[in-house]
Amino acid sequence: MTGGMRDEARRAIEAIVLVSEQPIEANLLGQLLELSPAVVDELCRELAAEYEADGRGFQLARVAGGWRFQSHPDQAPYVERFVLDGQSAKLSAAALETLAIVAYKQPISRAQVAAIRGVSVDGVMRTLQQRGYIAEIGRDPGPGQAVMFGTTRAFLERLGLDAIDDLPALGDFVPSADVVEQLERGLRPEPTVAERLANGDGDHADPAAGRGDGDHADPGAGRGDGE
Amino acid sequence: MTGGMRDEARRAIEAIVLVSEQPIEANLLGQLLELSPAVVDELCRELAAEYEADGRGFQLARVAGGWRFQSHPDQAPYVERFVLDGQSAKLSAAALETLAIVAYKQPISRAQVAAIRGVSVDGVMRTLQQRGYIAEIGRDPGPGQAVMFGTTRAFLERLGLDAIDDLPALGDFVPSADVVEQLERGLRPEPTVAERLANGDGDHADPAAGRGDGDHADPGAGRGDGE
Amino acid sequence: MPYAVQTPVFEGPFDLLLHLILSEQVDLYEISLSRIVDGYLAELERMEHLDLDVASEFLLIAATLVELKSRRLLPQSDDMDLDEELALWEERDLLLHRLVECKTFKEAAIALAALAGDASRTVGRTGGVDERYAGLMPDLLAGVSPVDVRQAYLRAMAPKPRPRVDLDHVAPIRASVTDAIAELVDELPRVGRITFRALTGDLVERLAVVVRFLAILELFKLGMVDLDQPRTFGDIEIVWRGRNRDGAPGLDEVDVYDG
Repeated sequence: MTGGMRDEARRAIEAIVLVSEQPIEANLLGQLLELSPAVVDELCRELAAEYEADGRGFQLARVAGGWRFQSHPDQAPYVERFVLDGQSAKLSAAALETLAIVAYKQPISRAQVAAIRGVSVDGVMRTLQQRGYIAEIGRDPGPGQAVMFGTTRAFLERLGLDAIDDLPALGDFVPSADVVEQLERGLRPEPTVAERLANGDGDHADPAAGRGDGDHADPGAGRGDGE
Repeated sequence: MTGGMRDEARRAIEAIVLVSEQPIEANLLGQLLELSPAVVDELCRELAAEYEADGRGFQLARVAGGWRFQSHPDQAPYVERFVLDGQSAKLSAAALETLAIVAYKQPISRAQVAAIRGVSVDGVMRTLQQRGYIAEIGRDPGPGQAVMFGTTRAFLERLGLDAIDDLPALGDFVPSADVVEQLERGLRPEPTVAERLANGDGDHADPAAGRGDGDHADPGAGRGDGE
Repeated sequence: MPYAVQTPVFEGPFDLLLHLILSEQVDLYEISLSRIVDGYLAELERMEHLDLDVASEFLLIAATLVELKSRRLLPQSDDMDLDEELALWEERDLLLHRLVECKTFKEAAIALAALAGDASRTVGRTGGVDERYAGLMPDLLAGVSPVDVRQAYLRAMAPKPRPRVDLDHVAPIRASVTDAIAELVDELPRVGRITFRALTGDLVERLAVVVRFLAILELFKLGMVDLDQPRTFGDIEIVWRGRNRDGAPGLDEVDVYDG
């Protein structure tokens, strides 16, 4: 590819991406310009670096599987002033948790999401669907034929991700051993080691053991004391 | 105005104009940036000259009293190719449903359409508007002052209709060549009494009629009549 | 409504449990199931006071917790059914697993929020082509007839299939502690003294037993019943102390008897 052809292709990319209403795939750009997607991606990266070096107020970025022009994050204060309708309302904690479950576990049914969250998720799922972040992507082949949900392009755009694989690994969020131990201990239905030692020693002065005894005698007492 | 402030203002202009869907007036830009319109115009002309000198595939142009980004005229062949090939040349089922709702329920707001469809319709409505099939035809007099949409002349012309009242009435359905074609494609229009009678008289060897019979049991069949 | 301001609203039973177990800044060895169960039940009670529709999800987990706690109160019991014991352990492990999973997704949600926050600092261009190219736009309505539009409209207006909710994880009944208290206030004055076992003998649902248990604790706290456990780990006897049988107080007035 000569330098002239390269310049020509870069200009064409700039023109097409500018008029595209959504991120445009390297594949499609390649077809229009008779170039391989790999070359298109390379040229786009070049352009993106150039805009950054020139200190432009916009970026060429790869989002949801395609290239798009977008305002530079630095300029958010000005752009927010201009884009009045706050285009993307904040997501509630419940919505984010539900979205995280769908994103990492897709395809997943509504009942499966509810089981993980421990509460009914009908309302939240409906809202997320209305906002276009999740969609029905099929049916469970099993007997119930439950509707299965997955995330959408709009979800990727909302998070500024190129592809769902770009999400941080779920393993990063598994609680540490300390936390798991703490949880385990909180649900341990037998005397803790400390208590057992205390009881074994017959150390009646131990307040923990004392409290335990109180509980034994009267299930209501512990509660009453706490009030 | 220092060089630093100038750079800052230029970047902000680039960001705001990029995300604007309409040409944006120097006045408004001036308000957002706390600059005089004259300075804004000067900075925009500077930027435009720079893009031209750098051989960019886009321009910053003054149109209809405002500034906007547009593809460079010499990139027209690529943009044309993109417009012709790049976009799907058929309305999706979802887009057609949205268009139909606007056609039968106009004037109607975006939120009302979304409520009927049960999903966000912003993208679809924008496409329909850009294609000239629907347009803003007023504002809801109520508190929200929502923008109300209706179909356009172009929509009527494309469908070969003189007036919106010429759309088929929802209650009385006249079978046409299209219906047979649809039956063959597996779509299931709801047959009316007239059709049912016709089928009853009719040719039992006709697979379309046979499929029509199946529909009779469908409680949905009467739905159209109720509208 | 001082409650509403002071305390967070919990999204669900796991949310609440995670909060109770993880927010206590105590030495690991001091975490006790009893305290957590007490905290959980206190929160349930608060929700009832706030007149929130306390979902059966909360009560189901309460059932498991109370059962775990009651097991703790028993020594290595000989009379306990081994199957029952194993089932309880399984339930506990399942609960632990679900807490870990819930916590994982809570953390993931925080990461998603951060990503969304970063992404919201940029706005993508949607300006499209300029009017020069408008004529080139393919006619998307080619081949679409007015009848197709009618069909599309009917399709759009057709009632959507109601989302079928899988209720496996939800109890079929919505037992309320308030209702149980009302029943007991009606029943106890008549019998005077009764064992908890007898009081719950006719209940099949474990959840219903738990709800009754909670109700008894509530009445005890209010001084309307005495609890007596003659033999350690023996049956709990409930003795009605309410003064006026006929004027069985409404729950609103219950506080008057306090102290």
